[in-house]
Amino acid sequence: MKESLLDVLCCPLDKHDLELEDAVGDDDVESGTLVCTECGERYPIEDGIPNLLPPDMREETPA
Amino acid sequence: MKESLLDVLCCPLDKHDLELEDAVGDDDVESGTLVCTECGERYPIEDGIPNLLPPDMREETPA
Amino acid sequence: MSVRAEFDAWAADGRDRGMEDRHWATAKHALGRMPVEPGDVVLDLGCGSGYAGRAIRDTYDAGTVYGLDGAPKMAENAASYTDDPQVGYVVGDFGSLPFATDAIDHVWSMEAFYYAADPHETLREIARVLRPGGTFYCGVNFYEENVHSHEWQDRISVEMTRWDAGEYREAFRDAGLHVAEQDTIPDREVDIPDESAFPTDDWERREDMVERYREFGTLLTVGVAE
Amino acid sequence: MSVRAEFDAWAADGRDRGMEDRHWATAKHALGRMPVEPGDVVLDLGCGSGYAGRAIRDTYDAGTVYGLDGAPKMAENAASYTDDPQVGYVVGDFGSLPFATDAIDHVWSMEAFYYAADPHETLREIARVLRPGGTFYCGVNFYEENVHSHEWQDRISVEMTRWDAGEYREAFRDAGLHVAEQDTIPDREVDIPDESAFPTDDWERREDMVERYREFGTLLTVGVAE
Ligand SMILES: Nc1ncnc2c1ncn2[C@@H]1O[C@H](CSCC[C@H](N)C(=O)O)[C@@H](O)[C@H]1O
Ligand SMILES: Nc1ncnc2c1ncn2[C@@H]1O[C@H](CSCC[C@H](N)C(=O)O)[C@@H](O)[C@H]1O
Repeated sequence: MKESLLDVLCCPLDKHDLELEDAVGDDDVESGTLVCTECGERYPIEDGIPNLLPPDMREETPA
Repeated sequence: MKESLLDVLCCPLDKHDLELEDAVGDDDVESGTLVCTECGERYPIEDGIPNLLPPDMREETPA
Repeated sequence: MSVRAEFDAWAADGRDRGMEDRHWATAKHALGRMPVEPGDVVLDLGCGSGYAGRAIRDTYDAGTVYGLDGAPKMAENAASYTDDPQVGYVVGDFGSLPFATDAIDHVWSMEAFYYAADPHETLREIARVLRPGGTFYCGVNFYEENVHSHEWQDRISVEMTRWDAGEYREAFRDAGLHVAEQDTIPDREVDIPDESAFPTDDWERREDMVERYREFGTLLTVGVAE
Repeated sequence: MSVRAEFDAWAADGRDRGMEDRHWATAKHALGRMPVEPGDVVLDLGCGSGYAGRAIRDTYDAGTVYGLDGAPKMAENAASYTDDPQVGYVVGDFGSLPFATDAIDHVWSMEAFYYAADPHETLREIARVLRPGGTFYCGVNFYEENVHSHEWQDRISVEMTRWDAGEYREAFRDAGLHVAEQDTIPDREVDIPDESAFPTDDWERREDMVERYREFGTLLTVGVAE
C-alpha cells in the first residue's frame, strides 16, 4: 500500500486515525502494522494489502 | 387553474405570495388576477392559465 | 424574435405534438429513472405539449404536476390535452420562476433548457424552487459534442446555449446542484433508412444520422439540490 | 460460512474474472453515468477482481481508487491485475468501513451490496465516508422484482438481502442518501440461444432468460450524500 492511503483510512471500530508501525518497504509498504491511535487495535499489512477487518472477523493467518 | 396552485406560486419578480382577485369560476378558476402581496404587480389568468411572465416580457393581449 | 413569438407559432402549427413524438424515444428512458414518489410535486420547464409531465403523473402517481412554458399557445395546447385536475399549466419565463422556494420535489426539462436567456440564472432558480434533495432532470440534444445539432441555431430566432457535458456539470455545481449522473441516451427508434437512400433531404451521410441518433441522442444531466 | 471463506474460494478458482466478464455488460453503462471528475477519490465496495475501479481510474482520470473486499484472496487477485500506483486495495467489511468521514467522492458497488450482514448499517457507513454531494452507485441483480434471481440464495452460504426497488429507495433515504435515480440496466450482450435450444442446463424457457437479462438486468440506485 502507498503511505498516502493513511490519509483516508481509519480504525474500522472507532474511526480514529491509524499509525504505521514496523513498515517494510518505502513509500510502497509491503508489510507492517496499522495501529489505532485511540483504541490501540492492531491491523496487519500483508503483501502490501492492509487487513482492516474488525478483529472478530479476522481469522489469523499462520505466521 | 386550481386554487391550490396558489400554495406553490409566487411573484416572479420578488418571490412574495400572490393573492387571487376577481376570480371567475370556483375551485377551478377560469379568469381573474393574481396580485403580489408585496410589490402589487398584477398577473392575469386567462382561460384558466395564469400568465406569470415578468411584466416586461408580457405583451398585453387585446381585451 | 421573442420566445413567445417563436414558440406560439410552433404551437399554432402543431409542432408541439411533433416534438412530443420525436422526443419520446429518449425522454421515456430519462423519465423512467426519476425517483418520483406518490404525492410528489413535479415541475416541467418548457413543457411544450406537456406529455412528459402527464407521463410522470400517471406513472408515478405524482401528487401534482405543473408545466411552465413561455409561449401562451403552448400552455393552452397542453391544457387542452388533459382534464386531470392534478395537472396545471402556467405561462412563465425560465429567468424568473413564479414558484415558491423549496416548493418542488422534482424539476424536469426536455429540449428546452438551452433557450434560457441566462442559463446560470435559470439553474439558480431551479435550485431555489427545489426542496433539499429534490432532483433536476435536464435533457438536451443541442450540445457541443453533438456536432450535428450546431446548425440548428441558424433556423431559430431565439439564442441558444451550447455547452459541452463538462460545462453542464460545472454550471450545475455553481448553482448549488450536486451532479448525480450524466449520460447520453440514444434514440433507438427513429427510422434510419438504408445506405441507398442517402443523401436524404436532411442528411448527407448515413453515418452522421447514425451518430446523431444512436450515439449522441440526448445528453441527460441530473442534479440534486443541496 | 463466512464471507471470507465463501469468496476466498471463488477467488481461488477464478470466479473473480468470470464475474468481471459477466457483470461488465451492465456495469459499463452504470459506470458511464458517474459524475467523476479528475482527481476524485473513489471507493469500490466488494471489488472482486477490481475491474470497475480500474475502469473509473482510466476513464475519468480519477485521483485514487480504492477497492475494498472482505475476502483477502479477492483483494490479492485484484492487486495482482494492476500496477497503477493510484489504485489500492484493502481487506475490510461492509459493516464497519475503515475509511475516514467525508474522505470519499464516489462509492461504487456492483453485485455485492446484498451480502452486507446489516445493509442499513452499511448505507449509514457509506453516507458517513462520502463527502456531502458525493454519489453512491449501487448495482444489484439480486432483487425482489427479478424473480429469476431468488433461487441464488440456495447456492450460497452467505445470507443475502432481497429488497425491491422501493425498499432500496427508502433505505437510502433512511441512511441520509438522497435518491437521484433508479433504473434497470438490461444486459444486451449475453447470448440468448434460439428457441430450439431450450430447455438449457440453466433455463427451462427462453422467455425467462430474455426477461432475466434483457429486462431485469441490474437494478441501479444512485444516492447522493447530504
Ligand atoms: N425562456 C423560456 N421560458 C419559458 N419557456 C421557454 C423559454 N424558452 C423556450 N421555452 C419553451 O420551451 C419549449 C421548448 S420545445 C420542447 C418542448 C417539450 N419539452 C418537448 O420535449 O417536446 C417550447 O415550448 C418553448 O416555448
Ligand atoms: N460483508 C462484506 N464485506 C466486504 N466484502 C464483501 C462482503 N460480502 C461480500 N463481499 C465481497 O463482495 C464481492 C461480491 S462479487 C462481485 C464482485 C465485483 N464487484 C463484480 O462486479 O464482479 C466478493 O468479492 C465478496 O468477497
